[in-house]
Amino acid sequence: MKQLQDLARKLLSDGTVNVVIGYESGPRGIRPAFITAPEQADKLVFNIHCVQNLATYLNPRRKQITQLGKVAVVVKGCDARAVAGMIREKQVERGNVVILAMRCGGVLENSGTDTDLTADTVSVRCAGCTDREPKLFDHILGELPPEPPVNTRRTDQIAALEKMTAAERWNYWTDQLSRCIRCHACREACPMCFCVKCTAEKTQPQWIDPSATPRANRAWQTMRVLHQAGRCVDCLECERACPEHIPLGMLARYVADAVEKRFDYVACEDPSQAAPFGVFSPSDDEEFIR
Amino acid sequence: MSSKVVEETVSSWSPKVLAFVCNWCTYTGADLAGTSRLKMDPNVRVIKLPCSSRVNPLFIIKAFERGADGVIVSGCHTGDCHYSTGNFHARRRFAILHDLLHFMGVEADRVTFAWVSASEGNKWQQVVNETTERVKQLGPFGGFGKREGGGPQ
Amino acid sequence: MNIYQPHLMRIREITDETIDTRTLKLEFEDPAFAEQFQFSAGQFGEYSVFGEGESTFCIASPPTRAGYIECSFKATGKVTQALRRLDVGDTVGFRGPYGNHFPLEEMKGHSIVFIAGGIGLAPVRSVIWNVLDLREQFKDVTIIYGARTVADLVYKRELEVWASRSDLRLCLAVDPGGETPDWKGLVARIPTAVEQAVATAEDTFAVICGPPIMIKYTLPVLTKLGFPGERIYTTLENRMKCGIGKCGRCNIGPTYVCKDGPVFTAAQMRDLPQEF
Amino acid sequence: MTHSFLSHQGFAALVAELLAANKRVIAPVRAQDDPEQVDYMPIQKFEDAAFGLRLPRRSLKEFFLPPTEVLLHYRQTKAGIEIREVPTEAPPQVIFGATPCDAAALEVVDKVMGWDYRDELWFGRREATTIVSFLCSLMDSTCFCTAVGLGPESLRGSDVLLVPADGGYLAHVITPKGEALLQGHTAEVPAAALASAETAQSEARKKVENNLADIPAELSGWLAANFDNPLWKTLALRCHGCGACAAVCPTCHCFDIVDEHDSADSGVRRRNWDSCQTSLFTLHASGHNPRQSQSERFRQRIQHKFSIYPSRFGEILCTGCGRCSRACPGGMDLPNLLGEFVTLAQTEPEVSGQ
Repeated sequence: MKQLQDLARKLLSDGTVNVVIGYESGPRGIRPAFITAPEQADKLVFNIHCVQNLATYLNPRRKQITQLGKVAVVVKGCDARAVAGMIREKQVERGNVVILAMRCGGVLENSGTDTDLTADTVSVRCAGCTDREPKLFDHILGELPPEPPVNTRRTDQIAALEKMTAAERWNYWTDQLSRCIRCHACREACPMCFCVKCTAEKTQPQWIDPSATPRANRAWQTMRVLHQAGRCVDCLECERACPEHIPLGMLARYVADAVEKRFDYVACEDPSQAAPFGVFSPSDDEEFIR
Repeated sequence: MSSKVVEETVSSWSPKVLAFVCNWCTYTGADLAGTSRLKMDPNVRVIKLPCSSRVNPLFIIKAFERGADGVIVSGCHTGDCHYSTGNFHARRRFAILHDLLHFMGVEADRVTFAWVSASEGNKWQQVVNETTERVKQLGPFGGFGKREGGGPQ
Repeated sequence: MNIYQPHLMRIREITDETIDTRTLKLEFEDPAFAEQFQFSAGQFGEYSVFGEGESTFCIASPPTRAGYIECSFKATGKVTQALRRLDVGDTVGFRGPYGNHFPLEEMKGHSIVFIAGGIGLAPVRSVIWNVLDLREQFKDVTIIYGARTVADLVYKRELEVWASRSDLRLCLAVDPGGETPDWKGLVARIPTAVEQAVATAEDTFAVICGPPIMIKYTLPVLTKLGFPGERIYTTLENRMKCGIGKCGRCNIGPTYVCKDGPVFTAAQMRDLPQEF
Repeated sequence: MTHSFLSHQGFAALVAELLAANKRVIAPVRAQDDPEQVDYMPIQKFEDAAFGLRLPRRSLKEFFLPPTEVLLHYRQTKAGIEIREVPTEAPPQVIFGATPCDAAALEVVDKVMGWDYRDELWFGRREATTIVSFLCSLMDSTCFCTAVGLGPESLRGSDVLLVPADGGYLAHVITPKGEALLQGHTAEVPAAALASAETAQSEARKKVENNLADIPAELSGWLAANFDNPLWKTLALRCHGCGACAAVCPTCHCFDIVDEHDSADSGVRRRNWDSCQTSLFTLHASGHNPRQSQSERFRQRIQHKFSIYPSRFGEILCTGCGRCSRACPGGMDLPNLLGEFVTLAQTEPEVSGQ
């Protein structure tokens, strides 16, 4: 922690950056912090409650932040993949962001819960993490904590759905998606949703109806998840933002797994790796094509 | 989806299938099937596009929303694309769409992907007839068209 | 009938004003409603194309011409593009009239300077014809109207009518570079045209409407000429949905443009938060 | 207002009777996706309800202003357009276990819905609904109802308020609608009940009172006077602009009106929830947007609730339920922020609007 605070103080006082985006202790648990003065650097913390993916604040749609100037951002390995994704897709310039990567031993599913990391409380996204020691960074901080327990809730759920009939799966998603109110919070919170104009807002033609009807909800989520294929870093900001608590992370995980299985691609920390839909291989599997 | 609405399937219902085909191979192949007088189910409506890579997943969703019971997406065999690599890219997108539709509970037989070359009139006939037959088995697909009951409550 | 339900109107006449601006003349389908329908110059309505949505425009015709209303719009978004695809005899929806209006009663017995830029002439036109239809109740009438190019001037036939009338002064202007070889008006921007055409603010009201940038640079000219903020009227546009103070979209600070406006004095605008 | 006593059995019988008569009954129910959480939902039997467990995640708003509702149906015929109206009368429904903050919110929103033009769709549902609130004991550190002039025992917007007492509830019968509902189900108030209810009320109040001091009247003026304060630029930094706050807010009522096709020649016009937090909310067709960044959009939300609404309708557009702070993925905290504003308003009177 001290190491992080000292570094932030230094970066701010020598003018390397104008703002350090990190975590602080808020009135109700850990929240994102925007440190603009060296003397505020003591506020910075990092612990298992730091669930938020701060890379989302680098998204160029966030004009209130881009206008602050040059940014340093505290990331976990998983978040660093979002930064890499934004660099890969030319949303962020590598030279314009100072990446302060934290070695990570997993985070909680629900920030603010007074508990240790257990198989029940650790975030599902930490399962099988290969980025506990981040690879994309300007500064890497902390000691590598031990590997967290594995929360299998989501993989179990996906496996259970796979076992169902198509009709059962349809009904499951109808149930879940019928709650959607089309507020698009999932999109706004997502680090990788950076389109200047979202398909959902295109009106000529109106590809996706704007109302929260079952048909429009399904079209919207199908489209959103497809657009995130190969982009999604599984940070679950969409799920955290959803006021209706729809298990959006499950869709995202399923598609990410499909992309990995089919194209051997994982949204990784290497910005130079080509996005899976920008390239192809003549030997791509086509078992589903007649 | 559990759409075997018995009352509807018994008598008059006949599936609507929408086909998105590429201009260069499948459309010509379908033309060949026609001029060869091959017998095909009349349930398929064809929309011609420049290339199978023009097919946006939203086309397929929209087709279902507006009442299609099945969709065919067809283009040149890989390696034969008029634009060299269009269908290679399309194939990647279709693969993920195919997987996601499966996960979200759309029966695989609702969406048929097929490569049909200009000389494969017979294959087009097969694709049309088999798709129609499978969609007939599945029954009407109202799922994507459902309008009421959205939002919480 | 709920308050969001529109009245049906038929398109009786279509006039293309410029390459992308069109005027529709509309008549209510229900003769009983048409009979009792009243509005004042400056009010607006929600016009709808069924299946496409609603859009907010002012009523561009004067209340002194009963039996129909007109609206002028530029085809930019989903609804206006759809409106443009309609033909004479087609049906549109209309909710209104909503909002406040220009204080014609207060202006009676005084001179009025009308200043408009581009399609901003639409709401001003409603007042102009209202005043011209009651011409003897007003003193001098001056109309200063400009657009980027000659092709962008709207209501061209009416501009000719106004030019030929001896009971008003018409001053037309186009931006430098927008003139044609046979252009007889000024080649100047609106603030300059106002400086040239308006001699005095005495006993005079100003009605101004146009793009924000035009208003921004014209207001100081009017102030210099001696117009107090309370005698300069303009009409604001904000994105609206309901038009009746519910949907929360058109607020500028505590002001609901749909209810407190759309007509404001320059003095009122000065006191609003600068968020428009 | 009168008092009567509703025994536990009487309460269960009342609910069962309504359900048997096919009335729509809404109550807090354990959430399907998370049994720890509670949502207001229609119930099929008394046992479905989970009273007194937790503050429901969403407010009652959706039962009066649904996330999407049809305003009209249209059909294009050869002769022109045919419109089919939607009914403005709603089927009767009874809500049990409302929190006082959610009930009060409806009355707050009534003002804008009835201002000049009366929104019959809203009032149709309001009139068809009987609301039975419970004395609230579900507060957490995010709640601040007392700061906005309400409280766990607030009667506003409710037809009946039930306060736990030995063997049942002390019923504050507030409206004729409430009286009609309880008719035949209540008994005389036992002597001990009044006292124990009073204790429960004051104890409930103690649980929330210290979360945030009462919001003084001058806050509204201070906010208006500080519209251009540079402070706003930094307040919304962590805001995603996702609008989850507006979705869960019992008083956020902004909406959009859109048309949708059913077929080439028929369709519907709908009213959908909308939020001032999205950039599209104020975007003009010309491309001009009066609220360019999240800073301005967040300012609008706060101004609307604590300055605009008070200045137009005489009261704060917030009932202190704290849902926005709980739902916010960015950790924005309304009570915390309000506390800071109040301090500023009181320490910088020279820029205050008062």
